[in-house]
Amino acid sequence: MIDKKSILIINQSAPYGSSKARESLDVALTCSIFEMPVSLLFIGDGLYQLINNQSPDALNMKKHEAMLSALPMYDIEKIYITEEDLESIGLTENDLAMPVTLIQRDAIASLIQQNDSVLTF
Amino acid sequence: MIDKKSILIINQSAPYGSSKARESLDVALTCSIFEMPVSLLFIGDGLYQLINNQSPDALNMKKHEAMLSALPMYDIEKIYITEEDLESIGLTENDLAMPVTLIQRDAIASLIQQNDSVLTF
Amino acid sequence: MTLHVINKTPQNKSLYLNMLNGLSSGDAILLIEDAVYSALEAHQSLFKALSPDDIQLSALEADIQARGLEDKLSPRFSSVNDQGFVKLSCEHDKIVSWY
Amino acid sequence: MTLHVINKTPQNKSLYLNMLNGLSSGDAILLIEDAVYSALEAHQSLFKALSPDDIQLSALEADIQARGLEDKLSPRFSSVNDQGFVKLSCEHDKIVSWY
Amino acid sequence: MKFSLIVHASPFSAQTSSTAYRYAKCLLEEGHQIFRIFYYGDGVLVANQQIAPPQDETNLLTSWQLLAKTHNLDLVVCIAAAVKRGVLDDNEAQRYDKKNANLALGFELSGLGQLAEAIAASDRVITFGN
Amino acid sequence: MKFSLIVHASPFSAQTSSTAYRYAKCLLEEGHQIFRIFYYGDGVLVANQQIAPPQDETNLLTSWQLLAKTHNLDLVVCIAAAVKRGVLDDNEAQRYDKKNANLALGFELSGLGQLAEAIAASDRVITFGN
Repeated sequence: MIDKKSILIINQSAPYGSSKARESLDVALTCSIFEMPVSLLFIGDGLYQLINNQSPDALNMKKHEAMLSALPMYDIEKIYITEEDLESIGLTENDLAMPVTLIQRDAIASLIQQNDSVLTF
Repeated sequence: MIDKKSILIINQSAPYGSSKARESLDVALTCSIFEMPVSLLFIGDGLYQLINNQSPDALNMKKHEAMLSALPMYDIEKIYITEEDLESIGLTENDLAMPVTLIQRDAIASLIQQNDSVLTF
Repeated sequence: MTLHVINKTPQNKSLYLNMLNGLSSGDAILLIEDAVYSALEAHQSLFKALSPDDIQLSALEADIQARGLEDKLSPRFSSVNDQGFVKLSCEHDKIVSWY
Repeated sequence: MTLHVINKTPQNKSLYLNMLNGLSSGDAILLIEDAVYSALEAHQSLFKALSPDDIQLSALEADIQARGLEDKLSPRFSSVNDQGFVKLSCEHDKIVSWY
Repeated sequence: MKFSLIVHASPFSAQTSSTAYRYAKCLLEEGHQIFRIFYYGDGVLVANQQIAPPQDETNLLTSWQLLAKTHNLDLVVCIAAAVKRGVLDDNEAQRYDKKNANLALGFELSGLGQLAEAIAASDRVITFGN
Repeated sequence: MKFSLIVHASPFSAQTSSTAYRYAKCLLEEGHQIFRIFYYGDGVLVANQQIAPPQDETNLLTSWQLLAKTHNLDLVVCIAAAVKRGVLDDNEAQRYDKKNANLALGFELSGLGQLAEAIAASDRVITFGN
């Protein structure tokens, strides 16, 4: 039996340009399948992963936005972004592909404290 | 016969942390052996390559500073850094491993113009 | 005249600063891959010193579409397809990649 | 209490900003690899908001020596060897890597 | 204490993989236990037995192998990342119709579940990424 | 016009190698000539014939091979970078005492001189780096 340690995954990478966004998602889904509670935080360039209307056909790549929308089906529902980051790229919640929880930047520290283990991508 | 096109190599990477500094040097030496005039510009993090008293024994890596000092033997003598970059890291020419030509940042554009081909690392 | 091609997000301020220092009148900037995020209105302060008559600004269509930015770009940037990338490469006598 | 390990140069401001936002009282920061350049006096504004009693600042010895920074570090940073890195890892109940 | 390491960087273009090795070695010297080392992303490339570094450079592959042998370490290479990058054991070489396996001795291909298990079973998890 | 490309990024962890391929393809469609494509740093990893990408992902290796075959392209892989990364032709496999060569068909190992020559011989040189 696997101990139910809670995991926070911090996403700081934009989609498509690097493979980090994909690799992070694969780890999140796996941990969730192993019944470990997973929270996802998207900060900095990581926020770009959530922008809607992605259409990567010409790149021959999978639609990252669609893969993220599958998260609730894997019982991953704690998805955080910061108000400051959203404002800094001039977008609103309407520009995002899925519902997220908005937090203030200074709440990041408590997210880290609350979880047993923290991974970054 | 190889055309004597002049090459500017722009170095923006710190040594040791990535292999870019090494790869750049290998290209510079090769182009010089093929009698192409080579100029080197170290900007941003690239300036760190020139700091003296490097001692990478514990990392089991070659001393980057020493490899750079070999450049004049390969007839590579046009080595540029910007005054602004040097000042921004709080160091002086005395902290550098080799003599360089100090330019102003706004002279970078003419360096690019003057050379036939530009590579970046 | 030089074509400057950049592929990193606007977060990499020093990379953008170095590129901007390397510009001459008549040069062009092309944003590709993760650099297309720099064409968002919110990041236009990066390019504020540039006069539009002087420096042509464009971004690669396939990368814009992939990232969902089609309707979100600053009007200063024109969208070019792969053929446009090739055309820009021919029109300028050298290409500098900032990565 | 968390050990924050960072390995990129101070040029990566957003990475440092994200790390700083993740700090709680009692946490420690360890600079490794190219991050040791952040211990230069000229870059101390990065850490100006931190109280030394609150957040322990250190940098990895092998990386400092490799890069010729031994005599150029801000006194705010203590140099730790590999054993010190392991010790810090034990003393904190989790480790977050910023890269 | 019981540690697990995640190595997530190309061993050829970043220092990170080598830092991870030094850390692992020091952990063991200090009397700690390593539950597992998990190679992910371009980190898996260190397990390609075809690697032939120049004589005057460190061979990270043989360093890891020696450390693993001496201390009976569990070196797990993410199978999805490895297959995509052309690092194959006998099974995968056969499955993908490649002539030869090239996974180095001492390493094992397995799934991300091994990473989840390592997180669950270890007192400390540290990522060496780039 | 005569172009040369330098591909300097891991084909697995960055988009760059795939952008380079799209660009090369478009160059040829537009009637331009490619003098050489030079793979350097982690860019050489695309020439490992062991690569087995998932069925639903693009296989960059076979894409390059097909393009090279159709247009008779000169795909040169930096030999020093390749040997260090475990991408070996028959000669190098023998020299370093490895059982098998794994350089993919259509690619050739050679020195940095080929890069210098490409710069000299081409109207435009473009780097795809990461």
